[in-house]
Amino acid sequence: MIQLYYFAQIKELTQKKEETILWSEGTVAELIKWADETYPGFTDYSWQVAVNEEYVLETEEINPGDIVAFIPPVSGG
Amino acid sequence: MIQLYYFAQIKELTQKKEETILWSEGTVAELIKWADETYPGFTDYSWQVAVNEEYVLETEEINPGDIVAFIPPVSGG
Amino acid sequence: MNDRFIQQKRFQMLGTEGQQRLQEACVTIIGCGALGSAAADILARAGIGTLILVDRDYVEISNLHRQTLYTEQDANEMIPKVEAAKRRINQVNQHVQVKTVFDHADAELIEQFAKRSDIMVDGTDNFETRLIVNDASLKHQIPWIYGACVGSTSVVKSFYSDSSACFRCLLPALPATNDTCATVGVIAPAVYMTAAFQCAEVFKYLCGDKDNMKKKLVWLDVWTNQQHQFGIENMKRSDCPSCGEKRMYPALQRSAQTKYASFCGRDSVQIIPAKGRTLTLDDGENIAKKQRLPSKRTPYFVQIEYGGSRVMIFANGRIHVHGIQDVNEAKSLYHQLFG
Amino acid sequence: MNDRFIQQKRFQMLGTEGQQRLQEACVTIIGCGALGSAAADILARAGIGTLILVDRDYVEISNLHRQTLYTEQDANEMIPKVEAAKRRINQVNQHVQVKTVFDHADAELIEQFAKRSDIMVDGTDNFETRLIVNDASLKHQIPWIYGACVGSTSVVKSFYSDSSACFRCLLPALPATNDTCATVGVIAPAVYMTAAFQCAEVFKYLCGDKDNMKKKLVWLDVWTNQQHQFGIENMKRSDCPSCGEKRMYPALQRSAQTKYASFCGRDSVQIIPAKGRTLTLDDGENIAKKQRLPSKRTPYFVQIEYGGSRVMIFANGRIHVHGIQDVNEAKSLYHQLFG
Repeated sequence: MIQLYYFAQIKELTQKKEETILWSEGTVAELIKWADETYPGFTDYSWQVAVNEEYVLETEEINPGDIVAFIPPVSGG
Repeated sequence: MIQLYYFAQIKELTQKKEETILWSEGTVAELIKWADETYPGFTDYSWQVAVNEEYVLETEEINPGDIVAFIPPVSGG
Repeated sequence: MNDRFIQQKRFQMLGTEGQQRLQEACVTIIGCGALGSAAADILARAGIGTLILVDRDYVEISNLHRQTLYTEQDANEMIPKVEAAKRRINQVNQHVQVKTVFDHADAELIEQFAKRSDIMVDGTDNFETRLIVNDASLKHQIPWIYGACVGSTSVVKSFYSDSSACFRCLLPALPATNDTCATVGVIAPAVYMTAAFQCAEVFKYLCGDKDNMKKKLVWLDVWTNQQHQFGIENMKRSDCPSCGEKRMYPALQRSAQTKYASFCGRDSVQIIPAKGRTLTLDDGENIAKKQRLPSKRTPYFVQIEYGGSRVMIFANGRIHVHGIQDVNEAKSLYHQLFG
Repeated sequence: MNDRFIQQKRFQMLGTEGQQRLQEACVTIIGCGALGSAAADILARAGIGTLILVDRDYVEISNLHRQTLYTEQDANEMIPKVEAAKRRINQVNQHVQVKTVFDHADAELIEQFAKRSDIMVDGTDNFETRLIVNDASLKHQIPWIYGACVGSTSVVKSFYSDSSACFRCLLPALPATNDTCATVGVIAPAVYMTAAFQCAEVFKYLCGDKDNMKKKLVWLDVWTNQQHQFGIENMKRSDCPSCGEKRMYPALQRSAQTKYASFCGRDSVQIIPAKGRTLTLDDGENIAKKQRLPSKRTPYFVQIEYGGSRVMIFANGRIHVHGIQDVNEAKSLYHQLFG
């Protein structure tokens, strides 16, 4: 199991703030693939991925128990 | 073992931000007694006690593994 | 004028309806120092309908580094803060009704504001006034937003529900001494941070979004990057005389408050601390030491030199301030030194 | 004047020496909108010696709810923001040297500021300018403080070290679209919060306290009370063309930037997005839908009506804005709509 958090616009797309999903092993890229299948349009958005409060690249491994957040970059000012 | 955090003025009295101490069982009141013996003048200061990010009364039990913070109330404005 | 608030209304938690509620609201800001002036700036710009501003002080040059509404001219002319605030506010939003009260915020006044306002914002610099605000809030069933800052630290908590611990539950006894802006200083980022948290709470309350109001106390140090949120539910005391089963609202009782009296013709003011607060000679000496103020101690009193005045703390806790005639000046000095 | 900064100097991490350093410092603020004006207010009050303010816009009435330096009169008279800012700053602290640059902050200008300043504060509203600031900062070895806010969210990160990931590492490709203040709004508390974080970073840097500068990206939502600090070390890319082994500083190359050209006598401006940014017809349609703006789509373009102008996005990413002659107005509109 891993815990997913959706921030800002992504939360509106998924219609939820967080969820827990089954996960045995895989990279961030594989999770993104899952997300895009589950929530069509997911990859049309721009976001960064944090695993356990560290931003990571798509090659990073995600392990059961990890907390993953999708965080859109913020440009306003 | 419990982890202690000292905030603001208390940090200046103890000369440290945090420390780990041995702890098997006891209440907040007993921890305060230990602190006053270890750091003379400790109880001359005003502070509130949080255990695991919840403020508690002196009757609260502290268990091994708990995180305890001493936080002075803030009045400025 | 029609799209003045367009970008605020676009924020979905506020919207057009929220904007309407802000415009119909009356908010009292108690104290127009650092927090009060930053909050007044935000709330006036946001389009709050009526602001009641209460403060007893004049603008001074040493305020300017952290008190956003005021200018050098205000300080040079020694304008009362509430008047300088009103002038600036009406330059940024002429539609805000600003009511100014140039006076010490005592229990009687604060009860009046509680009756007239939708919510009160804490811009005070001392615990005693906050206990009055707390009691008035509970008695008249309107929320208040505690905010405080010192050094680089911000603390904020909304108090809006009978069922949760109140400010007195957290602070059943007034600390004899504590760090104040006069003892350990304060930087403007901590002020703006605190006021920003407070005003967001005001928006949430007025928009009817109580769910998102702060149930926890936020503690944030902008210098060291420590961010905490402390729960307070365990602190609820059923015997609390403010929010418990038998309510006395002790801070609203005249006898409980700090008393000030000027000695006519003697250029000095006597202060008797609020009930429940005990200042010892040791406390007096510690404060002088911390602030590196010249002081001397006898068995009967501690004398501290501060800003051109001599402050004498007597063994029974009574205080005399020499070199000041004006009671309001003495009140400011007292809270600067002793919090 | 001698104790104007007394309470700031009392703050032990700053002190008399820190105050001296603030007074000797030159800080550039890029963009004087919401973040820039709050930061300028704090920094001027704190006694920064020289402030360079860069902005290409005029004060508008819809700015006032979140842009602290400006008044209704500034909006009525359509004063350039940098001039209105300077006027107010010198009312709150006449000793600040304010240099105003009423222009679009392009690579050439930003490099000049990087050479002249001790640190740069991000008050921009778009990623493209931030990538320029990032490259200028790395090339000229001075830090910059990223700050951004939208809705009730604040994001802040100091970039000051070659060894850490840079802004381009975090954002190797410009997002085609993202939420902006024009799409989802913004509330003033998020602005003040962000600027407060940014200015505290400036103080730390100028006081020589690099240890306490933010190594993590702070993400805080003042409405929902979410507070996060995200590490960025894993994002360092050795092949980053800005901070990697082979540095090109791509954003400083003229060809990389968004290009604007007005069509003489035709009351319209052409915009070619920055290299690395691709706007599709779908993007255009989504933006219109999100903001509930009237729009129509053909196989060749999407046309959006926005603020009295018609904005046409063509299939090759080129944009025409009709109903505007002034290139700077078109730049503002472009960043409002597309971030």
